[in-house]
Amino acid sequence: MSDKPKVGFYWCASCGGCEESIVDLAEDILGVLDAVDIRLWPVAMDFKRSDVEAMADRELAVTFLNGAIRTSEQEEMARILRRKSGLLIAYGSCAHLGGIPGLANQFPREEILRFVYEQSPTTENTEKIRPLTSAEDQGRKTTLPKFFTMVRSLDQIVEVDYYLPGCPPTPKLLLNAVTAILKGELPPKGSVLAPDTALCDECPRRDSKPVDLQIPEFHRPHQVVIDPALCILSQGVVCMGPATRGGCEAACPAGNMPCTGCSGPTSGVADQGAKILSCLAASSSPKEEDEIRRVLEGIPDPVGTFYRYALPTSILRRKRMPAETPQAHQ
Amino acid sequence: MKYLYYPGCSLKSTGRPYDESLRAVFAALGIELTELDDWNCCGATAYASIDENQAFGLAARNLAIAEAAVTDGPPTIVAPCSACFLVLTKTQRYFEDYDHVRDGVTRELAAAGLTYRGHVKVRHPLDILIHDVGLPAIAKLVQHQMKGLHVASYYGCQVVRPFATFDDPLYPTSMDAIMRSLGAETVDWPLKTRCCGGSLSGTIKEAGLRLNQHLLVEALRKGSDLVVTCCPLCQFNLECFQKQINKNYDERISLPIMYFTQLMGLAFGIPEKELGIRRLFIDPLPVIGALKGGVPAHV
Amino acid sequence: MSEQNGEIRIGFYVCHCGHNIANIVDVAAVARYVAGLPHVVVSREYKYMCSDPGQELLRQDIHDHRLNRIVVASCSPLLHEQTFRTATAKAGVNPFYFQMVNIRENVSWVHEDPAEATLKARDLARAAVRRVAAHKALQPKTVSINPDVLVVGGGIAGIHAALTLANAGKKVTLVERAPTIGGHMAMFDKTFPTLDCAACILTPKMSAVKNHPNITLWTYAEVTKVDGFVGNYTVTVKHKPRYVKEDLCVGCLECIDACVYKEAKVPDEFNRGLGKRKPIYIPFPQATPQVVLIDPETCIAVKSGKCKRTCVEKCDRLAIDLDQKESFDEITVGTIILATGFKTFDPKRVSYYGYGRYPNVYISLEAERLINASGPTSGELILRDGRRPKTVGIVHCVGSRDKNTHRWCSRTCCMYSLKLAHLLKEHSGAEVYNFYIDIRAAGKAYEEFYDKLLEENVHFIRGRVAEVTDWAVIPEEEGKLIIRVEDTMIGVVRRIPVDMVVLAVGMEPQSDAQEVRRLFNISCSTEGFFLERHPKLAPVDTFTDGIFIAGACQGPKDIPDSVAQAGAAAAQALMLIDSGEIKLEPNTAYLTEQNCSGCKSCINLCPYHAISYLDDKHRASINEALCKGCGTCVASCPSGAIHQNLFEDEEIYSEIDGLLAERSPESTAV
Amino acid sequence: MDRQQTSDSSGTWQPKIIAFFCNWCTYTAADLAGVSRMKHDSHFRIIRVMCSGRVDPQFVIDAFARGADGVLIGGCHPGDCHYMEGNYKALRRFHLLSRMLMSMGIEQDRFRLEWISASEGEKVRTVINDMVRRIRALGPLRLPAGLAELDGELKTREEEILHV
Amino acid sequence: MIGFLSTKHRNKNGSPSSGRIKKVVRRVKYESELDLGFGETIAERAYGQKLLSCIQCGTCSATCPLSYYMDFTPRRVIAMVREGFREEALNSFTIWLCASCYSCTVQCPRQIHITDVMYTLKREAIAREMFPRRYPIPILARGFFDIVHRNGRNSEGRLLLYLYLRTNILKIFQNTRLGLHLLRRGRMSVRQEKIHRKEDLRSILGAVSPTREEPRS
Repeated sequence: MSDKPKVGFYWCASCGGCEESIVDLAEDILGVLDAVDIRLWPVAMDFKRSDVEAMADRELAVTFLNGAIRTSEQEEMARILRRKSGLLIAYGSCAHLGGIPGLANQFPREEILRFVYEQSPTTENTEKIRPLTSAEDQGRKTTLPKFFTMVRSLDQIVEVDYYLPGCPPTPKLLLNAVTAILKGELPPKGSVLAPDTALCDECPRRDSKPVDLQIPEFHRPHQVVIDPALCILSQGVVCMGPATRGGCEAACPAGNMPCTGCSGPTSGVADQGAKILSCLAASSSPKEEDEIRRVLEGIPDPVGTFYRYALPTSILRRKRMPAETPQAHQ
Repeated sequence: MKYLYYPGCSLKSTGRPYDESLRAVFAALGIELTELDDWNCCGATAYASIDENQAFGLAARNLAIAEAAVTDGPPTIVAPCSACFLVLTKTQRYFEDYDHVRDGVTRELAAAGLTYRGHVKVRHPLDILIHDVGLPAIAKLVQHQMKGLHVASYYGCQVVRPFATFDDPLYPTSMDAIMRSLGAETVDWPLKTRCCGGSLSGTIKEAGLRLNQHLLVEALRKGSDLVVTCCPLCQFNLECFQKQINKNYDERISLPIMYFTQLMGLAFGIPEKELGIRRLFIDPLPVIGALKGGVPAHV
Repeated sequence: MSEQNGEIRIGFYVCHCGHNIANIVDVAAVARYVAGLPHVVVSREYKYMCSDPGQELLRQDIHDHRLNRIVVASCSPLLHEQTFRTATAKAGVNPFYFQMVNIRENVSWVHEDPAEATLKARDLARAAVRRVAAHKALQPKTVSINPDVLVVGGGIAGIHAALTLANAGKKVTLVERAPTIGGHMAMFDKTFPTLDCAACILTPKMSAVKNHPNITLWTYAEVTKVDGFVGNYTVTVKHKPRYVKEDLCVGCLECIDACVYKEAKVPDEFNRGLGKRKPIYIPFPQATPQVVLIDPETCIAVKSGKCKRTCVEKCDRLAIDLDQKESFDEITVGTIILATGFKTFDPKRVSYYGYGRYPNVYISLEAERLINASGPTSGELILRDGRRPKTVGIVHCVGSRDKNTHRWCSRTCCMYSLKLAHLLKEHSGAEVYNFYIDIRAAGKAYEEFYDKLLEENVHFIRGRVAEVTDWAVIPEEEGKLIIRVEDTMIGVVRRIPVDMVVLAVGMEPQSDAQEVRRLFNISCSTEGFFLERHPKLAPVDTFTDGIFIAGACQGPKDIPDSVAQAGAAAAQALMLIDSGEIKLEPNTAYLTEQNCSGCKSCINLCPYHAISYLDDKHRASINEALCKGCGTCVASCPSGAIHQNLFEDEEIYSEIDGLLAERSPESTAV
Repeated sequence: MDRQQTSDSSGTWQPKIIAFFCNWCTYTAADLAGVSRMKHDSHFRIIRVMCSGRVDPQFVIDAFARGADGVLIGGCHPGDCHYMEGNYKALRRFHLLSRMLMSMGIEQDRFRLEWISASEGEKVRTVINDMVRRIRALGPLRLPAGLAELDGELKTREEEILHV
Repeated sequence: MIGFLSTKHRNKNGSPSSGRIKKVVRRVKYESELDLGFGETIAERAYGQKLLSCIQCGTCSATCPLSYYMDFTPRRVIAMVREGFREEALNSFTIWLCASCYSCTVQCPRQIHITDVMYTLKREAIAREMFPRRYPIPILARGFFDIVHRNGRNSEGRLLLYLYLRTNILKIFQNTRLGLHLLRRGRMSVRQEKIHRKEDLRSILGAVSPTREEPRS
């Protein structure tokens, strides 16, 4: 048996992009593979839950877990892996902040199920059949994991040692993390393994941003042709850059798209959405009440825009739905 | 311009000339008046002395009907009779200002299957003419300039009080302005809004007649050829008791009292039949017709 | 909470404020409750915390219990925060380790239910206790005071303030909007109750201003811009064109005779339009400065250029300059005194008194001019229609004590009406009627003056006049003005025919008071007069340090009161100047550079340009000297890199949390 | 008992409103209301800030999340700001934030911005009474409680999970 | 005081102390005779407490076109109400002379709704039947009330008829000429104006809460 540190990769509610990002290490991955002993990677190899349960506590030196927690099965795996891992790393926006799946926190559980099983354009389900949550067949009982009412980030379930931000994290960040782990040069527990300054710091367009910026109108990316050289915000297009942690080398602005905030806030900010909202509203120019209303209508969906990745970890976490709380669990 | 029209009881009887002339003049100005469907008595002042809650309920029925009648924009009722104008305005105001009035009225209307949300504007013809139509538009229609005619505008009390929305509560000028735009000269007199005693002429005669006499005498003293008014009770009162006043107080008063809309109509060249001139006790045509450029008596 | 403070030991004190707080709030319960909160070492109640023993108690506890945080629950911080900070500092604890809880203005004075009030006091206390734990030690910022003073307004108040300061050796700039100083007082004939002539006592003071080496007098000028802060104001003043060179004109007035207008045609302002002047004129004989001016509206030369310009020819000092343009001056001062005065109520607003309709209805100021020897009629009481009145009615409270116009009592009308009654009777021997609601003669020798008037057999009819008309009912009333009033003493309505009506109009704020207020960044009361910092204890201070108010701009006042206030305002300014410097709240914003991403969002938000962008470092930088501490940039910084002393996020969060935190079970016992 | 379930002596639910008042206008007005003994509803708590421009949207959200039933911001009238334009920034933030809050299920009446000048003690009274009335009508917001209830869906005891 | 306030032996202009010397009367009012809550009740029923802020300036009396005929000027009535002289206030002619011209209301420097106060006093008096028998105004009001109640609209002709029948039959003959004039000119009809949906009125008036003008016991 090798004495290389044992590593696990696991996914919960995620799109698979994070798994891709590991492969994105390209040839560097070989170095990594030499250095570590991958013991768990469901997306690449076949593992059973029992295998994991069979592991000794903290047997895995590090587990990179991506994806948000949306079902009881994911919750359970998170808890098991916490127990089995020395370091548990929330990998990517979903595990870190709740991510895109977290936007589901704007809707009642029932509404989501109804849409998925009955109403979505690609669904043909006139009898409105829903999967049974448990079924008996020849005495054998099979059950489906419970579908939670609320999407949660990993650290809302178990203690997390480090966070790798990004949707997905850039190879560079991953590599830095792995090297740091191997060298044992880790920052204090709970840190986000990325710079603690906002995106603008590394944005190629930074210098084009005027110091006296006043935003007269807001546009959505598809409504305008974005000048590739100029600060995107200065063109009236909402860019989350100022309120989003850097480390991605401003990949999106570099690709002529506004930052959408996937790396979450810097350490000094509790609520990414609230801060960018505060900043943009203050920096817009209208003074007269109706004019203010009109200009700010240019941001039609504040929640979807400002909390695209961080709704479950924002201060409010989830839309208030008095009718449905307290929820009768299945 | 389109408005709902609330004539009120008086304009159906003693005030008929007001009703006729107002409709004629507004039509000439291209204003469309739709009589409020199945309107009921506003409750007037007497009613409030018996039971105010009922008075409000009664008046509010009209407001509710008006609100239901108009779908586009806030409904506007034109109420020419001073008493109606006051009572409807008061009901509207108190509905807004006092919870117990709002609740009471809402409950009472509900009993009749009616609802009122408080959106109706109650306005007086003078208000419409000054602010919506405008003096230039009025002047444009004038065919017979009322040159040299000395007119005393008498507003009475309840048009401008207590809710003076469109004019000064004690020294209003809107009617004077309209009269001047007909070419007439207006006399500046201090009694424009002093009570005519009309509400007492049937009850406490002495008091009523005195107030009446004071107005007529002062109007003449200031050199008026005739008095125009915008209140059916005032018109009736000032006109019908002149004989009695002459008898009781040894005066020799014979002063034409007409509705301001009648004089407007004559100036516009509307046939006097449509203006109810003949319904007046003291025929104003001689004094008007006598004037150069005035209306020939035969019209 | 910040560790470097070591162990946190909080002392809590709840004040009874006599009965003011203790009557509603169960102070004992509050003290008991707070004693159970984390870090609280001492929790006491005391009758008057602001008293010496109260402060001594604080000092003693700090010493005995090694307290390093203090919370006092009493009145508004706007009143006593300073007091307790000083006390805290005296005991050797940084004054900003103090937090105040307002349970008087915000609780006991506005709530009636003792249980609810106590609950609220408790919540507020808990919040303050949590907050103070997060406080940091700070050093107050001190700024030096520029000794020069600006006085705005050249009425009696402005004049007195300017002279007081100048005589104390301070440099004063007096700015007056009109072409001359003197204000309303210069229009008066005599002054109550002593009946000495206004001009005789005012004009010496006016020339003293003109000639004082320490006073720069700028008339026909207006303040257009005010920048800076206490001790260091920069003020821009606009000089309106007089079309006459002030330094050259000696006031010989020959130009006026030379004007192509042989007759004076223009209604003159000083005599309220009762007299006439020419386009080139001097407001009144004793005008200060003695300089003529040209009214561009009526001067043919200025308007059309087509004029023989006889005035220009006549002036051998070449003082007349028809092409004069407005000019600007910028001065720096440390303190500012506003004495912008009042406006008389316009009686056209109360149509029933017939002002403007009946020529013989006058307002009090017009009456003053009519009986003034230097007035348009040289003191002869001749009415607009040329008649001399045999009966005069003086109507009190016009535009005062009336919710339809102004609710307040103008304080001066009673007395000046009595004065006018006396003078009118004296001048014309007319019967004089006073129509009053109440006679307010509360002042030194005022009541005695009222007595004198009664003795002189002036009629005093208690009743508010309902209308003034020309409506004659009986022959005796023909051609007269009829005053309808209830003689409330007798209980009968009377019609009183008079030849002349004088409306005792009240005092209201200047029509541009709101703009002036914004210009100097102070507040107005509901009535629109300038708002003092405290109605009793700081009557001439404003909420903006270094700006003081005096005279009728603060509320209706007579001459003695205005002069007294002017003196007080001058003293306040002197206090600042002679102390040399002033401590400012250290509530400034600061930046933690390592968190700044250089996103520039904050730069443009600062109205004082205190934030700049360092191109080399690609970081923002805050100049704390320029920062006034509003905190707008703090709330905006999307990286949380900007913080505010005294209002740190952490401090406010702990306040919020403290207010909303679960209440301990024993609290429900209340 | 929920941390924000305030109840009065009679035990019925009472709203809790957090009021951020600017030092120069609204806080002074509140003092004036006190000096003039203008009695009004007690179910609000004032936090003094120098300017309405200092009110970080995070404070507002945090107050709701910690159990406030309503949040009121009080500042100087437009044009009167002691710091020239702080209140305009507050106004713009308010509009965007209240839209955000509404789509997060927090009713409009629970978040309010009012201009109250130093002299408008009376307005303090009317605004507060009105706001309390509206929020009483809406009932408790119960944000912390609601979230706590949702956590009921989680497994916390490990033996439920580990079949070992 | 009682004697002083009685409306007997009073000359037209209502000033009590004119004419021949009257027999001496003892005037005193004991607090126990007063209804001290009266002021607040009326204030509350007449829209707001403003009534209590009266400063007795007499503007209402002076502007009132009918004060000449009143036994007590409006100002004094307000003072009586404020101080609880209920009997005197309700017995006073003043409230019946008020023609609702609202001059007092718009000019009152304390913005007291004096006309509303007068209405309130009238209702109070009617509820207590505290007005002279056959006194026209309450009867006219009552008649008007009944007619409108029945038909939803008023007909002046019938109303006058109603009034004269109940007060002074002779007046009918005094005024017949006037009536005929009006008839001839089509300005009066004895035909009763009616509305169609009379049931509306019945339900509305039926739903009116027990009127707040019940005499206070």
